[in-house]
Amino acid sequence: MSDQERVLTGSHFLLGDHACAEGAMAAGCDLFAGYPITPSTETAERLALRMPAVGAIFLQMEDELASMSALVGASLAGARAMSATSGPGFALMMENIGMAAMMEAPCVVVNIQRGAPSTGLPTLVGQSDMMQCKWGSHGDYEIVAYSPSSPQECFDHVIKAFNTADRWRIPVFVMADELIGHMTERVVIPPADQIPRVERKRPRHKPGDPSFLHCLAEDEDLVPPIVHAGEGYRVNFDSLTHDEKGYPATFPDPHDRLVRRLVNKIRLHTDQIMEYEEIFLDDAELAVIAYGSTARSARRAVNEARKDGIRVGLLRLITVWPFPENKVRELSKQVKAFVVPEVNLGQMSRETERFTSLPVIGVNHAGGVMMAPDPIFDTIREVAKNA
Amino acid sequence: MRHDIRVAGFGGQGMLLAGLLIGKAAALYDGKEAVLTQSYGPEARGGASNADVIIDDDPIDYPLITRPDYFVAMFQEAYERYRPVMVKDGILLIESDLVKPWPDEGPYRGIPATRVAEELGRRIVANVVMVGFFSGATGLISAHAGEQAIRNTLRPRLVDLNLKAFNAGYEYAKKQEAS
Amino acid sequence: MPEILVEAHPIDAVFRTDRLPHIFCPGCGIGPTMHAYAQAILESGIPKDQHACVSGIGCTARVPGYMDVDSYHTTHGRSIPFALAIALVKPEMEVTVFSGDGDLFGIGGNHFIHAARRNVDINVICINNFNYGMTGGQAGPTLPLGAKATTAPYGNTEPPFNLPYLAAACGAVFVARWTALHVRQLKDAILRAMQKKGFTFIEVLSPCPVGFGSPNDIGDAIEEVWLYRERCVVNHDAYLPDLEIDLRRKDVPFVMGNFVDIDKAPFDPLAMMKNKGE
Amino acid sequence: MAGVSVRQPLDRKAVRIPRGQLYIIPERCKGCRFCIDFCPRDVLVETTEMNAKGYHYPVVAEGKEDECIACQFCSILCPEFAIYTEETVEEESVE
Repeated sequence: MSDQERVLTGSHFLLGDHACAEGAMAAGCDLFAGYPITPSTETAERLALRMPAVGAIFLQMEDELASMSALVGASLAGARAMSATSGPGFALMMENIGMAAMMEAPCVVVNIQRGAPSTGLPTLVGQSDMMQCKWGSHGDYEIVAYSPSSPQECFDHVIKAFNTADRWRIPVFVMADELIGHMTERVVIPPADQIPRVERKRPRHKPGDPSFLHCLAEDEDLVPPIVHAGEGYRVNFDSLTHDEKGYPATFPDPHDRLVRRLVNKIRLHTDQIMEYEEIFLDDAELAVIAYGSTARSARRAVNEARKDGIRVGLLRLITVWPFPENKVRELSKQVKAFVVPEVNLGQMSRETERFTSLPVIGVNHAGGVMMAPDPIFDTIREVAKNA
Repeated sequence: MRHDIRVAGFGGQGMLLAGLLIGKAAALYDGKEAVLTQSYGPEARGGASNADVIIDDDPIDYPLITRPDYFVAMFQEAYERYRPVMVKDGILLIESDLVKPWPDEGPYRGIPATRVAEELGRRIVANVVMVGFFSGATGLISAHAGEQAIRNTLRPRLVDLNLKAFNAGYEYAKKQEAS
Repeated sequence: MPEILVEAHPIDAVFRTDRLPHIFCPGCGIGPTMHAYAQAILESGIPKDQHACVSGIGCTARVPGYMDVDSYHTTHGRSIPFALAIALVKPEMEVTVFSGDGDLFGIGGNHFIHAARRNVDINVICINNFNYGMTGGQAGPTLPLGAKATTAPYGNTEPPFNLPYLAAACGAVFVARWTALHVRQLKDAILRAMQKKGFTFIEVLSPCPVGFGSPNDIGDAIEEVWLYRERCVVNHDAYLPDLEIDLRRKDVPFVMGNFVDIDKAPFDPLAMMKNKGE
Repeated sequence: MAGVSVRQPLDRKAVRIPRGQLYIIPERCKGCRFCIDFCPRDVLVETTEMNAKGYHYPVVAEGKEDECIACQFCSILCPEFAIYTEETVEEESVE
């Protein structure tokens, strides 16, 4: 294996954390800024080795506050920028995740979730940052989060994350978990020219054009073109509420206009962003919704239940955010109940409840061990019996 | 068909590498599916360390092992800890100098992997000797795949030694069968 | 010749004039420092397009919004890692952090010490007005012992930071302190900082009539500036631990100067790769 | 803003005395008095006029019309960028 190449085309037997790193490499990540934290450290270690060899910048920052700030700075200077962390570090990043949303700075954060709250279970699995991911920073804003169920998806989702971030000018998260981060499986890396790449929308105006308003979204997608440092536009990026020119405008009307656009550019385009996998849902009377490592156990439980003649299907989330609310509404007309297993005490199950009046039965564990198939299977059988 | 393999030793014995070579051989060179997970204590050396590998012809959903079908024990404590959870009629492989099976133990196979490694000049390759032994004794990974995994995992200057270690373990298994 | 009344200023060329007048209080020291920075930009010979100005939050942090360069008004305390990233991604750019004492040394202190340690190629201009001005005059990490603030109504009991000493200890290659009255020396120091590779730091003692002058019975900005004028001495070779500012001890001067000017390789994350080839 | 430049013969004993023309932007002034207090030649005083915000901006004091030497200290010190000087050159012969 040559470490000198950006894209290690071929089949590999890769750790999930390393697959995240290779996804970043393949996506053309220019700058990584992070702070070592279990169980995400192997991503940083791999990039520390890989990035300098191709002339990209690897930074071990003093903390996650700095890491996230550096991501926004790098992004607005034109770089594809990423960090990797786990719950405690993710919490520290929240402040500047808000800044990334406000300045519309595309960037990617991988969160290898561990047991929480607080220092919690550093080396053991958790899925309890799902709501922090969506609502962690202050204010209304929208993000996109992917949830890989395998090292292959760690690789694939990081690439998707960069493209989604650049397409919509938002921070995008890859919400893996310790189990996926620390498991090793085959990862197939395609040839470099087959790695999908979405370029950022760039201004049509030349530098110095006084009619250019760099925070004005002229297109239907509500995404303004991005200008990078040093290109001669000499514009202001502000964490304060700002007007279309980028100037501070701390008044109710411009605030509503800006925040509504930041939210709507995602909410109105969820169909283009959202991804999920449907397994045995066609004739299902019962739907399991699962993501990350838990989706693997859910798949086994569903297979076992099918063998027992239970008509159960699996909606496996690829994007946890945006949540497939329309799919849940649609399934609500078909199934009798939802079963939502997750390694937390009920996060996405509550989100499911928002879009259905049917029973939503959580299968929960606070963390430290992967959700086993048995409790999911038992719940499926129980619910099927009563339904 | 799914095969759950647990390779257990103490930290520093290279159990993770052993698991990685088995999984990589299966996933990349034998055309099968394989998953490797690991667990270890907080100490870097000396604590219990095991690598769990699943090899299957079909994609693997649940990646954890609760009851191994194949159990490789590299020292006594690992044997005593995990032997009880091995499935009935599971296949047991031991480091025969370091593990003394219980009197009621059924059939098993052993190799003095550390001593074999020492004879090759480096006790550190005992893990790879065991991988070779595993390949020879179980046939779950082919010798060719094991060798490929070694070539594509280890640093070039270590490849020859490790290939020797693998082959020593593999041949030991084959001779054992013949005798 | 009598004065001529006009509507524009030559230095406007470096400002976003559509945003003037700025929001700073009458007599605030940020204005003169901004002017010195603008003048240094003009004299640097580096085109405006290649300057970036980054700030955190606070009064001083509003400066980038008025500068006609690429500007970034970031979150409280986090300007330095933001600037660091721009400087690394666009090494041809002259990146200056322009922020206040509370932002840079209270909430952002950790980033300052690490950027200085790394010798990142950025300039940090700190307006030190001894308090959190924008939020209404609370005690900051540079408030002199005994001085009053809204959160130190009986007088500050905490020893303040000696910023030049701190910056030098962390490894800055250029360290200076001037006041908002020493505008020429200040401009020269900023220009010097722009010419240097590596982490440079300039502290600017600045009047804050509302947050600091008033509670400490100094009076208006003009009186505070007179205080600097009377107490300041210039000593480029000063012993850095002696640079503490104590308002109560009239026998202890406020020492100004360009205290550190050394050369060290600036931070380059790819340095080891480049050395490999040699 | 360039001043008038006059070529001087080499053989002539003359020194150039810079003279300054003051420019003031009344609406920017916030009345801090920095320019007045710190003008090295004490050229400026507050006007009795008020700008829109009620501040008395600086003007050249009576009798000081020839005192400004265009040192530009007021210009760089003014927190509001409300004042500047330009150099005009006059010649004075010196014995």
